[in-house]
Amino acid sequence: MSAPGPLRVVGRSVRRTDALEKVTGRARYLSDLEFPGMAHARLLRSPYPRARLLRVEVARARAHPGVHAVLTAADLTWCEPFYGPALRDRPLLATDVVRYEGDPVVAVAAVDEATAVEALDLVEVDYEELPAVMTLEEALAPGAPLVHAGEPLAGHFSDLSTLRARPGTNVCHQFDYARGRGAGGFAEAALTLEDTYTFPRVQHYSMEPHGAIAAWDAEGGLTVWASTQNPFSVRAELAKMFGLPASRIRIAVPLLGGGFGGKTYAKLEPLAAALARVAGRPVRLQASVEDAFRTVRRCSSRVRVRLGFRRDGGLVAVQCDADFDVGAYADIAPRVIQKGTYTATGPYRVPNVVLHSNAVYTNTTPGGAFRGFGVPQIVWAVESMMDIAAERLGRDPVDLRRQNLLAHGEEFARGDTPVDGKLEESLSRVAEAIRWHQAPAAGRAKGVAVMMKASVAPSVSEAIVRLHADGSASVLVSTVEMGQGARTVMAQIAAEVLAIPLARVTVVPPDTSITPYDQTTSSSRSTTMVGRAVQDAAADVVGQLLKIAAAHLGVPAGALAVDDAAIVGGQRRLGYPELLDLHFGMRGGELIGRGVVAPGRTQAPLGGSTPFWEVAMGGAEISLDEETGAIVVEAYASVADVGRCINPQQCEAQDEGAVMQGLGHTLLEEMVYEGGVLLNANLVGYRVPRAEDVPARFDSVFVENADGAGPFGAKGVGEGGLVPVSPAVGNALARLTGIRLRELPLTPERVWRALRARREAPSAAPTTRGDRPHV
Amino acid sequence: MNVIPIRSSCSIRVTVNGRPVELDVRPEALLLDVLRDRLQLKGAKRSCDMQVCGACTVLLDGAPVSACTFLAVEADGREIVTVEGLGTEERLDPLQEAFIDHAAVQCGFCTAGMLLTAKALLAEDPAPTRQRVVHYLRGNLCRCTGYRKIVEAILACAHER
Amino acid sequence: MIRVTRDLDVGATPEDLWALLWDVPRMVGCVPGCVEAREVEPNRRYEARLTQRVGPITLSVPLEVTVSKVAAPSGLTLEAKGRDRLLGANVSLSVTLGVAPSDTGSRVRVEAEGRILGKLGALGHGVIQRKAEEVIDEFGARLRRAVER
Amino acid sequence: MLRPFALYRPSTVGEAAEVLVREGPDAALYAGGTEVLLILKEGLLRVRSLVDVKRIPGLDEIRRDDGHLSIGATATHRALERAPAVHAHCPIVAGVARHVANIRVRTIGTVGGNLAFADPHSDLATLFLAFDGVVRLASPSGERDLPLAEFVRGPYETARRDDEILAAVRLAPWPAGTAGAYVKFGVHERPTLGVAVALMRGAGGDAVTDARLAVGCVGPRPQRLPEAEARVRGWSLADLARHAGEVAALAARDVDAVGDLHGSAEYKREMTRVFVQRILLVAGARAAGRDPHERYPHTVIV
Repeated sequence: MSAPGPLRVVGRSVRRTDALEKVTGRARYLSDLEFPGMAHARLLRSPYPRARLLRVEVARARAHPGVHAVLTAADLTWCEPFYGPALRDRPLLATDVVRYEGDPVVAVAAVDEATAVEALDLVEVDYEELPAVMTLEEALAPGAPLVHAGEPLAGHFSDLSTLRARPGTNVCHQFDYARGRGAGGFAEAALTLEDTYTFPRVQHYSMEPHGAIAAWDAEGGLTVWASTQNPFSVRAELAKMFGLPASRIRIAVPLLGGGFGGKTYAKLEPLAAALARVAGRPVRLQASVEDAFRTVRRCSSRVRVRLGFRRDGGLVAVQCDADFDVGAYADIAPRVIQKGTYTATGPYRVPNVVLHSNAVYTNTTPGGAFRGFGVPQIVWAVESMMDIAAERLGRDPVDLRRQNLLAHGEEFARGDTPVDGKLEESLSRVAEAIRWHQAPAAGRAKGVAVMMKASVAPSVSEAIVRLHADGSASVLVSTVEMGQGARTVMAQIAAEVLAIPLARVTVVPPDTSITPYDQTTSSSRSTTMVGRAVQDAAADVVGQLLKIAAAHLGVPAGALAVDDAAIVGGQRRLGYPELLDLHFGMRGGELIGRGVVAPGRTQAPLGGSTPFWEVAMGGAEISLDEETGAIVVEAYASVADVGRCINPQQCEAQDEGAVMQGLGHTLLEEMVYEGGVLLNANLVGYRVPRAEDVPARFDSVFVENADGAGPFGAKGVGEGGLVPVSPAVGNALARLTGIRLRELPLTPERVWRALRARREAPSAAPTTRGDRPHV
Repeated sequence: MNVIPIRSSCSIRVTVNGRPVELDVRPEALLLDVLRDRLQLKGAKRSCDMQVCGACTVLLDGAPVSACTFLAVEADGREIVTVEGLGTEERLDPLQEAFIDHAAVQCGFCTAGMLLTAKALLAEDPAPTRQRVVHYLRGNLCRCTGYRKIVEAILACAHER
Repeated sequence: MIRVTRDLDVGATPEDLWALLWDVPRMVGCVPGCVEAREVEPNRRYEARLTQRVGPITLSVPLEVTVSKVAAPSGLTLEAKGRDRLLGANVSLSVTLGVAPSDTGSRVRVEAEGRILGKLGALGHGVIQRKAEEVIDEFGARLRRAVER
Repeated sequence: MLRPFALYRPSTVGEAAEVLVREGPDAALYAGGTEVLLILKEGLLRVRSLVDVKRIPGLDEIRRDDGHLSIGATATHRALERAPAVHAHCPIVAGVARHVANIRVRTIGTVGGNLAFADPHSDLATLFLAFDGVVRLASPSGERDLPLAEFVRGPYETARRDDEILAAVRLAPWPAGTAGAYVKFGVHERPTLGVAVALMRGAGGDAVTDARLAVGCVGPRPQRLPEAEARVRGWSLADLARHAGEVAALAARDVDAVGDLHGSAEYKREMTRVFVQRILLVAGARAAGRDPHERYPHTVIV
């Protein structure tokens, strides 16, 4: 039920509710929290990519003054020391084998960090190095060493309980989807293109690394303050590991210093909890940036795609075979390979489809969720090949895309949500914003790319709104604030529906013992799913107010209306405090409204229908220094179909941040492994975008047709903008030079090698994969 | 010769956000840890820990330094300004105001460093060009905003001077 | 990963050279930075300490050396492994010496492959390859001096 | 997080040397600390004492001294950027100082620390080679001067003896009419390459009488390229404009390139060719009184 008349708060770029505390330095993050008697923890990590643990000697460390706990796997007999949302394949501490450089072996908690480091110096570990698999090629080679032997325990996601590993191989999950005549569709194709594109290992680099503080109470209950994006998933994990009812575990989440998917699902929380139990006091386990490089990364990939076109340019068949390198532990990668591959056909109408993807273990940092969740890896291939097809068919790349776009309301896949946006409007807006129809200046070229992504489903979001006696309101939701501005958006929605000033709405920080269930703050879903729950909860309160007023005034509720913190009917106007006073017979009491959004399971291929389709389109104009291979993105246009911006300025900030993070893996970022070891686990060797990398001209455009399932017609934004960047830049490079690169990032050296290869063998295929040059 | 023996402390007097402070610190104590753990000034943050990201920036006699790689003893007799010293909630510094108005703040972990670095820049050059701002921010990373709104917020303060 | 291959001509017959290779004290003198070395199991296992300075950083590693392949007098392969506890650097090296007769005596092919794990390996990445080349060149020079004296 | 150490603050070279000799590898020199504190934090270096030379009077002075520009070892990059003597005698040094690392490192990082740490990616070491830089080492037994090229032996290795501290670096300002330029290129935090060039010209004459060409970051240490320099001698500016490519090819041939995260050896060698040519043309244009402002991506031209 949306308030009648023009919107007062929704749709306006109001100030962030957490702005003041952040600009004054008062904002508190996990790393800022301290508790009396709190110990500090450090980890000893494996220097080898794969080795057998022969001996772990901790006696001297335990005896070191100021040490409260020293843990090895042998000390964890009192709990179930394995975790992982899809497969519980990750040990708290290495048992008999270490599976990647950085795999935790010993954990120490001491009076302070210095003492913890001194204690770790006293630990002696003997390893017997074993042959490791560092790449997809090595991991998938017949007879390759197995990163995991034996059956892992299933995780806690019902849709992944039927994980389909390939026994005796490093494949821990497979996903398949087909429709129409599958590969048979290529028989109708006048043009068939096939190619393989790879995506590098990249790092989230939330500026605040992972961290957790755990404390057990006298009754055996556990509280964990954690820098996490889904407190309820962490709670479920800890409940299983420590054999506790969920009600005895409290996960409290302060502000996050960034997340980007890297802080989804349990990371350091289980180890902090184990240390706190043994140390008998609160323990803070705070990762460094270098630790974060050895905690999680984006799943890298090798994606083989076949596109079949009719002579008139219509897509008739798409085949995709994607291998995702998920590192040493599965984390949520089994879902990533599903989500990423499922929309391999992007926003296009394709009758015949056959998709397959593998989650492949390697002896590297585990791959988990990262903004885009598998879609960037696939779209880099598909949208590059759409441009190649346009060239072969003699068609304009934008026009070829327009021809194949699904229409508003059309079915994407049987059982899933129909397309909920006007895709051709987004395409024409991006063409207009990048001035597609104007010839680029000399030495420049333009490229476009489009993407469509499903949000997680099924999923559940609940909200509680408490209207207090003075007419102010508290909103209780478990949405985590990690910079995306969710708390402000929830306040705006509640203020709009309750018709009270924004300043009188408080959004309570996420705490599983107080705020109701929400599955996760990721997948661009919070505004839509949690926002609707808040809208419903607020409407529930308004319904109660109308009932109270109706009874008091003796008129039907329908004859009454909400207006500026009061219910009005005819000449009478009853303010909320007055209404509560009437209802409770005293000044006090509160009205509690509840909202639950839980669409549940459907026939959709991934088990639930996406609540909304995130659609984003990008246009890049580049120049190139041919002698050095350095690409400059001179202009970038990003279009997102958001339905409605609840807070336009924050949508812009999200979109600009997404594009710049996309520019990172497009031009600059790569985790470099050599000899099984990560060479650049720090910001000197790993280059993230700086202010100087921002395109001179940068347009963020929003398509707002209020056609979303979210409150006031909103949909999700925040991941989409990142996805089209690499194919758009890759397409612009191809149009400028004829060079088609299939590896990211497009570093100056890589582009230089391709230009040189073409100069030396102009007749050969436009590009050569070549070996893996230095970054 | 002035010596501070290993594992012993020496007393330093520092003006922090306008207030004189006297502390006993060990030679190896880093300024960032002294500010955060001893003075409870949690505004400066530890991120890269290698002088690259700027999240730990504080002003030393008006000039930006990386508190994560700066010995606390070196602050003796000098003036430190942290983000907590920029303005108060009632009276914000124009830069703080501009960062809010331009949505130049998202997760907030880089914000203290950005504000203090911008403060030093505007003290040096009240009306810098966009290119000057971008160069001055070479050592201040942000992963959320994509920088545009940060640069615009700083430029907005420049024109007002 | 460090890979260094060098060929050097030595004015001594393969047989004489072969004798030197097994004379542990004289061999130790040829390996720059190799200090204590002692035989644990004749012709099979040795222990040695390798110390190298990379600028201000001193790497000092107790190595367990095993002779993994022997084909008198044409070649042998040494595998060495050890850990510098202070730097947290795990070092693994394999050195293959191929000896062939040549008109001036014998030609020795030195093939070294190694890896330094831990911070030093990562941060010192480009530097260590060049350092290893210098060490192997110095080893060749000392070997020639030791033989031709 | 640093492991404990003692902090010595000598006020004379003698006092400093006394600690350095006594403690040997257990002591490290310290000024700005922008590099030594990092390797201490990484655990690559463990010392029981740091010797802070910032209290030795006169070590931070930047002044002209018998025809040379003397830059004190504890002068910060920021001071270098602003010092009147630098602007007067070697203005390009002030320009390059402005692009070292970032504003925070420039605030406390010192010239002496930069040179003594001998990181192969140092801009200043490369530029100072083109000024025939000489380092002055002070010890209890007196001072000795050493050409910078001999002082920097290899990556992170210098010719400093245990009882010596780097007191100053002395540059020979280029003669009037010299056209100079510096370029640094690279995507990463540290540059992939740095090139300094100087073209000396006779009084009023058009011909290039002498040249200096130094390349850094590409190999284990910055190096002058004498053959490439010799090639330019005697050329007119027109010759230079036409044949700069030949000099660049010579430079690419002679440079000692090592592959690392900043680029493969092969790429660094080619980038040496590209940027030596580009910076020669910039210097040539400046010699002809023009102020070219070509801009290239990820490139700084001073």
